[in-house]
Formats: sequence, structure tokens, C-alpha cells
Amino acid sequence: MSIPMYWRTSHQRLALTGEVCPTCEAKLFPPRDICPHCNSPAKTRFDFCGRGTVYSYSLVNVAPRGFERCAPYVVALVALEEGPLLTAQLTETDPQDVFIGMPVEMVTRRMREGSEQGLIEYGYKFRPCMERAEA
Amino acid sequence: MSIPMYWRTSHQRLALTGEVCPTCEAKLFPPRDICPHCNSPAKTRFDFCGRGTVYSYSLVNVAPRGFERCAPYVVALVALEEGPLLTAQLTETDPQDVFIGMPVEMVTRRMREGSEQGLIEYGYKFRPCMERAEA
Amino acid sequence: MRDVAIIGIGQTPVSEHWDISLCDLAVQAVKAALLDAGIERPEMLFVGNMLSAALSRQQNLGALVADHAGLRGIEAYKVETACGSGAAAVRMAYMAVAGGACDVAVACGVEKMTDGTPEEATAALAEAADALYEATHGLSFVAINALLMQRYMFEYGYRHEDFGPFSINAHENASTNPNAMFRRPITREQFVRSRPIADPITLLDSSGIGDGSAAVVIATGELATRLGRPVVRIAGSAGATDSVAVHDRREPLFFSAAHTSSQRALAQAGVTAADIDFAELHDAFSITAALSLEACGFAPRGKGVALALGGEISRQGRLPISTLGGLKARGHPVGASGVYQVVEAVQQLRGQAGSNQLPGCRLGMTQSIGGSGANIITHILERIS
Amino acid sequence: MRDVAIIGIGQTPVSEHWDISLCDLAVQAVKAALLDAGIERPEMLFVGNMLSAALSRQQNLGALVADHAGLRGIEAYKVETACGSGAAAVRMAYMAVAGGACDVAVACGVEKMTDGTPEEATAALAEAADALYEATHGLSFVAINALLMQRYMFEYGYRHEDFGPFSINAHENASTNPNAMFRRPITREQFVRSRPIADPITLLDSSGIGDGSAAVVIATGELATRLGRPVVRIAGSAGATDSVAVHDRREPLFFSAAHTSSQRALAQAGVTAADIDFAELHDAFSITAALSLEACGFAPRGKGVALALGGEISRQGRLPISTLGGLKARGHPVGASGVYQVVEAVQQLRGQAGSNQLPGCRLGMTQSIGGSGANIITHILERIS
Ligand SMILES: [Zn+2]
Ligand SMILES: [Zn+2]
Repeated sequence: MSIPMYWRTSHQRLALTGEVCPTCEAKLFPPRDICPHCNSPAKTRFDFCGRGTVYSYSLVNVAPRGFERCAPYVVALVALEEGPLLTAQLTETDPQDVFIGMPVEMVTRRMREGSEQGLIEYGYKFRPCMERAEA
Repeated sequence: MSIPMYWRTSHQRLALTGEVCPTCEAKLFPPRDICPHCNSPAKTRFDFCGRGTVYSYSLVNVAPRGFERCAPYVVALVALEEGPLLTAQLTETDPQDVFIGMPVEMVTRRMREGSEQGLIEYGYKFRPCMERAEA
Repeated sequence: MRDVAIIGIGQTPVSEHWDISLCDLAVQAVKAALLDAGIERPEMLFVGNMLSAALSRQQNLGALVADHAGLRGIEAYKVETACGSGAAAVRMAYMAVAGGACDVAVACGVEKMTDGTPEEATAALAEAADALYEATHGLSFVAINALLMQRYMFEYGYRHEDFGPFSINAHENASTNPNAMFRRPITREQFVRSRPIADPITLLDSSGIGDGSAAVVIATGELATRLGRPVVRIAGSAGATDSVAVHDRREPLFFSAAHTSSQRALAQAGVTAADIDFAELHDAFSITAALSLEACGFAPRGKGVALALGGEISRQGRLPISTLGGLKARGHPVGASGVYQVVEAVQQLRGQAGSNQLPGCRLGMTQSIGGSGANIITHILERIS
Repeated sequence: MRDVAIIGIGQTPVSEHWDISLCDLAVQAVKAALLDAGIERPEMLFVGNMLSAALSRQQNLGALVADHAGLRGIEAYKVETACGSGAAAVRMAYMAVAGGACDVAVACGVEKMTDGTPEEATAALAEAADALYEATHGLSFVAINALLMQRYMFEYGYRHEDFGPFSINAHENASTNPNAMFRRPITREQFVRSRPIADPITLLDSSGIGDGSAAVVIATGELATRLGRPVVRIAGSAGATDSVAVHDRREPLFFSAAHTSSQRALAQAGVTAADIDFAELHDAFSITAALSLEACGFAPRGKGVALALGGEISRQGRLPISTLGGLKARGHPVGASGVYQVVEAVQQLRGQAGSNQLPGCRLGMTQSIGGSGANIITHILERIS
């Protein structure tokens, strides 16, 4: 990711800032300017709580450039409490313990080894949900 | 240039190996499988003598990635004695001394700073023609 | 729009062609297709390609390939829809000829994977996905499809080994195709023991990437008849899209673009899925083939794998797929695969498929996918007797 | 083929849009064009783009832009002909509508230059040239055009300062265009003293690269009439190619693809070069504008610069060019420029060009070039009163 791309998406990456559609009330993440569900303009900011459940997951053994030394790692589709799915890595969990439906919560982590243009990328990953595990 | 691309074109780069069209006798450089002048198959090897004249030239001040530290340098369209034009750098000459029509000859030089995939690229450049300068 | 036929086909073997450049690969396929058609100079060329910028540092392929193929001066374009680029080139050529912009056009798909390192190729392939919200999280293209497969297994109760028939069928069919990259049949045992790439997807769930080029010459039906060539009509042609990121879809396990484009193409041809004699589907991964079968209406939802388990996708089954190896085993030169599918369907419909020939086939479907279901193009090809 | 009209136009300013992504830039232009046309959902989208793979690590733009523009599901493709990609998208949309594949299509050009470093952008732009025999010798895209300019000056006896009118005219016209990137007029003095990039090409011979997107909605003439929109017809549309490498041509100073495509487009429109009221030419460099004028028949060979020196290219001249700033001063978002040209020609023909309005113009030409003359697309637009 280049510096402009990183800077432009920092709210999304660090605070899970998305949007809510004022027309159909769909919560949108990642944010986009037009609601894909009802085609209305959707620019109202909405911060997601960061909790969700695993919708699907995969243990990545063969990684793309920039992630080779992180492998193996777990990636997932996470269903956020407010509705939308997002794609993220899971962290602080043994790959064997991941299951569909597992409660997870968002944390901020370094995204990849090395850097492009001297940039160290941070962003969201998800880990097993602490609160719920205790409840 | 990646290693396979370099390896594949080494005859052209290091020996100015092109082709002669068996049908219309056009000499072709860079080589290609079909003669652009008469559309016949053209796979007969032809080695160019490496002498020619400057057809046009430019002093490059702002260089693309990989050539930054070589700048400024002179590039040229060279009309080979056998007919075709090719694109190459000029070397061993003061940019001020270059003129259209200047006799030049091919030499083998390192092509760029650094390397991709650990490859040091060699290829043709052209310099003012020694023989003719003496004649 | 005018009646359109495919009057020439050409292909290179899919392989690691270390000694052939991107451009020369395309030229070989284009020349072979023109020779097969008996045409010297088409009016237009459409080149499907995904990775030439990333791996060969070359764009402007329309003009480049036209010139090197001895066609300097003709109108030429590159079209890109990620892994479905080749099919997009066929669709453009179809529209140009059917719509009357020209009488003869060539569609060529070409991909040169081995000019970059494997890591570069993996990163470049991920550009088919959402750069900002999928690729930056370390998801390879395989990983995105693995997420679909894992969920599919969960929802419908399949085990990984149930996907075996897709790969076994593809390798079986490739074993007798001289242009295929992987010509060794595989066993159920080998499938089960295969190395994981992105769990649950293993090496043997995945198509093998390689260098290759394929081309077709497309002309008006009238011209085809006049030339006295074996006639394969393009009876239906359609494309449709979905979101690029899988997470942006409400039903990730339903390829809505496959549904839409196949329904449109079938309607144009005036037939239904039940009439199709064989299908060259986009089996980039075994899960992709299953989801395609379902979206096209060849199987109910959740039953694509069951169809394969029942033996119906083999050459003796109800709907043979990957009849010359598919992406899985013929090999997947990404932006070229969509044209290979069409070339192979024409081989079948002309009766030129050698020991893989399906007896008496008349209607074939080809379907190519760019991204994980994002851009899907379907063609219905019909033999005219 | 059917009569075709442009019923909607949209554009973003050309600028360094640090805060807007590649996709959102395209969405802005597409939405603006649809709003202008009064159309909610077109059937097809063609996206022209050159550099998204290299600079934004994103392919599959057809599906991506369609989805984010609220058009999920429609048929969509990316087309690439290097710096002429936007015009290629217009040509595809024209062929789709004229040929009957659909009634309404959108052509969008988009380029996001600032997602990469300047060195990355320079290297990526060189992919328009021959990767193996031009770029590997350290030739930037500017350098290749500099070789043409040096030879041109030698053959026809011009000095560098003679090219000044091209840049001065472009900056003059951009100064009153709110979408232009460089809105300050320049003087002859400034032109002469400008910093060399690749001698003889200086900064002020060169178009400025920037981020931008433009879009047009293309529909059948019948639909345009029914909607009661101001009607601008596409009276001619054509493309042609030449070799990608300049050294592969026997006459490097003659843009044969410009000649062929302009002659075809003019013939289709039933007019000659003398009938054209203004031309949006591909003035990526001042030499490019000169060679285009000659190849299109607006000036004899070697006289393109003389035409400019005579003042004939200004808004008061015989053939106004770059009437809203051209690539030179409106800015050159590479794969988008071909659509900006069409948008600006429509502004002129509708009488919406503000203080740059050419009074009473009826016929405009747009011509876009991919590479150094390799792939050239020409459109003739006509106001219907
Ligand atoms: Zn909504
Ligand atoms: Zn010849």
C-alpha cells in the first residue's frame, strides 16, 4: 500500500469507521459513497463496535509477497454485529481453535512485514472475544 | 527486466542478432517472426555489423526508476548500416558533440544501476565510430 | 444483430514457455487461428490479458500483438476483467461482428506468468480482488476462494474429499489433450493427501498457472457459410458483474453474475440449461466449479458437489465439464483461459476433440470468471449441421 | 448500425486528488454523467484505464466501478490502449450501442497517478512503449517523444521556440476551465526558458499528469430524441494501430494510425478535414500535436508547427485545438484523457463551454493516442440542431 492509500483509509483501518445509509439504514463497511442495497447516497459516518463472529476462515500457507514470513496465518470473513461482513486476519488464536460462529473482536496490529515507501502499516485484525469468553 | 526476459533476448542484446526476411530481403532488428514489410515468415538469422549513424537523439534529464543515477544520459535512434532503426543509449561521448548523422558503433555495456532479481544487465550501447573517425 | 460464427481456432500448449515472449505466444495463437480460418487480415483484434503490466512491464498489447502478427494497422484493443479477460475479448469481438462494426475479428487471450517470480505472480493475481480491503490483509486469491469453500462445507455438510471428483475428472480429461499442462491422471488418494495452499484449498483443488495463448476468429454467419468452413455459431453471449470483494455480497455462496449472464446467454440462444450438452466452466478451484454449476442452474444450491459425486460431470455423465482438462488441468494462463474454453468447445462441436470427443454434442456453454465471482461472461456455442 | 448520441457528460477536475481513491474518482464522473443524462441504470460500462495495476495494485475495474457507482450487476469491462485507453472505452461503448448489444452504455476514463511515487509513475508510463527494446534502454516515455521532436526539427528546420504556440494556446484556454489543472497562462519567455526533461522536450512541452476521471453516457439516437436531451451525435468512430516501438516504423515522423483512423472516421461522418470546426488532439507533447495535425490532414507534412505559428490553432483561428486546455494544460490523467476530450467537445457543441465557447461550432474531432503513435482512436461529433 502506498502512503496516500494508507493515509486515505486510516479511519477505516484504525477505528472501523464506516457508514450508515440514511435511506435503508444498512450499515456499510468498508465505506462507500452509494448504498449498494438501495442506491441512495450514503455518507453518514458510522463507527462499528468491533465485535462480530467468524463467518468463514482459512489458514494461509502460501502467502503473497510482503506476507511470506507471517505464514501460516489465519484469515477470515467476520460478520460484524451491525450486519456487514469484512475480511481480516485473526490473531492471538491457535488455528486449530477457530470455528465458524466464533465470537471475535477487533484489535489494531501491524499488517505486514517490511514496508513500501518506508511505511509501517497498521490496521485491524480480530481476536477471540475476551468479554464473551468470560461471560 | 526479469531473468527469463534477459536470458531470452541475450543474443540480440550482446551480438545484435536479428533476422533477414527470405522474401523481401529486409533486415530486421529487433527480430520478430513475421516480416512487417511483406508479412512472410522471417526466421533466418542475421548478425548486424554494429555500425550506423544517429537518426535522432535526446539528452535524458529525468530518468525512470532504475536509471536515476545514470542521468543525464544520451539516448538515440540509430540507423544501422543494413537498414533498420534501433533505440539505444550513446556512450563515451559528450552530449554536446552528438549530431544527427554522427557515425556510431555498437559496444556492450552495463545497462542500468542496481538489478532486478539479482541480475546485472548487459546490452548494447553505441559510441562514436572509432574507425571512421580515423579515416 | 447479425448471426455470428467462429471460423478459426488456435492455441499454444499451456506450459512454462521460458523461451517464448508474451508477444510471441499471442502471435502463435493468432496465426494458428487465422490459418485455420483461411483469413489473411481480420479487421479488428481484441487481446485479453491480466498480468502483462505486473510481470512483463508491457502494456499496449493490442497494437503490439497486431503488429507482430503481421497485422500492423488494424484496429486493436486490450480488454481486462482479471481472470476472465480472455472471455471479455471474445465478447468484444462478438459485439463488433454481430453489431456490424466489422465482418471479421480475432479474439486472443494471452498470459505470460513465468516472466515474474512466483511471489510476484501471487501478488499480481490478488489484484483481481479488492486492493484496499482484501489484498492488504494478506489474502492471496486462493485464500479468498478458500473462505468460500470453508463456508460452503459448513453450510451444506460436505467434507473436503467430496470435492475430489472435480479435480480427478479434469486431470483424466487433460491426460489425452496435447495442449494441457498436467497430463497425468490423479487418484482420490492423491487428492486427499494434497498439500494445503490456503486451507481447505489444497494444491489439487487449484488450477495450475502457466504460460499460454489461445485465439478465435469470429465472422458473420454469412461469411462463414461462404467460406465453407465447419460452422459453430455463437448462439448466446452475455456478461454480468457482482461486487469485487466477497465481503460486500449478502449471499457469498451464490454467484449472481454467473446466474445473470448464463440466463441471458441461454435466453438469447433460445434454450435452457437442460439443453446444454457440455460446459467449459471456470474451475479455477474445485469450489468455483461447484458454485458455477449451481448459479447456472445445472444443480440446485448446495448440490453442485453432489452432482460431481454422482459422476455426472465426467464425459459419460449428464453434463460433462472440463472436457479437455479445464482450468484445473489444461492449466490456467489467467487472461487466456476464457479463450481456451471457447477453442475447446469449438473442438468438441466440430468433432475435433480426439479421444476426448463427446459423441453427438450440439450445444456447449463456456463461462469465465474475473475475480471471485465479480465479472462473469457466458457464451453458448452451437454446431450447425 | 444505429444512430448514436452522447446524452450525458461528467468529469472531475484534474488535480492531485490525495483524498479520493481510484474507484471514487471514477464513481464521481459516472454519477455526474448519469445525472446529466437523466439515466438511472445503463446496461453496460466500459472503463478506460492504464496504470491501476502498477500504481494502485487494483485490476478488475469494470466490476469495481460498476458496483461502487450503484450499478452492481451490469455488464462492465476495462479497456486499455495505454494513454489512449479512455477513447477506447468510448469506442467500445459506441460499438455496443450502435451495433444493438444495448441501448445505453457508459464510457468512463479514470487515472489515479498520485497513488505511486513519481519514479513509479514514470516507469509505469514507459510500459506504453516496447518493454524489451525501448524501456530497458532507459527511455522514459518523454524521451521517446523527444527523439521524434529532435528529428522533426532537423528535417523541417524548426527551432525549439517554434513549438511555443501549442503550449501557450493550451494554457490560455485552460485558464478559464474550472476543471483544468494548470490555470495560469504562460508566456513565450517562460516557454523558452523551461527546464529540459528529455532534450529538446521541456517541462512546458509536456502535458502535466494528474488524477482525474471523465465519463459519457452513450445511447441510441432514438432514445436521445425521446428524452429531449441536447443531441450530440457520434458521426464517426474509428481506431487504427502502428508498431509500438518507434524504431520499427519506416517513417517515424508520420503517424499512420492517426491518418487511417481520422480518414475512416471522417468518411463515416461524410465530411472532410476542412469541415471540422475544432479538434481536441492528443497534445501530450507539443511535437505530438504537430504530428497529429499533419497526419489528420489539417496541415501538410512539416507544416503542423507552421499552422500553430500562424495562430490558426487558437480559438480565433481556422482550427482551434485544445479548446479547454488540452492534455497539456487541462492535465493528462493518462487513461482518462480520451474521455475528457469527448466531454469537452460535447461542452463546445452544446454551447456549454463558458468563456471558452466557440461560436456556432457544429463538427468537432477528438483524437487520442496510445503510446508514441501506436494506437490512435478518432471520433467525429456533430451537433444536431
Ligand atoms: Zn441504503
Ligand atoms: Zn519481408
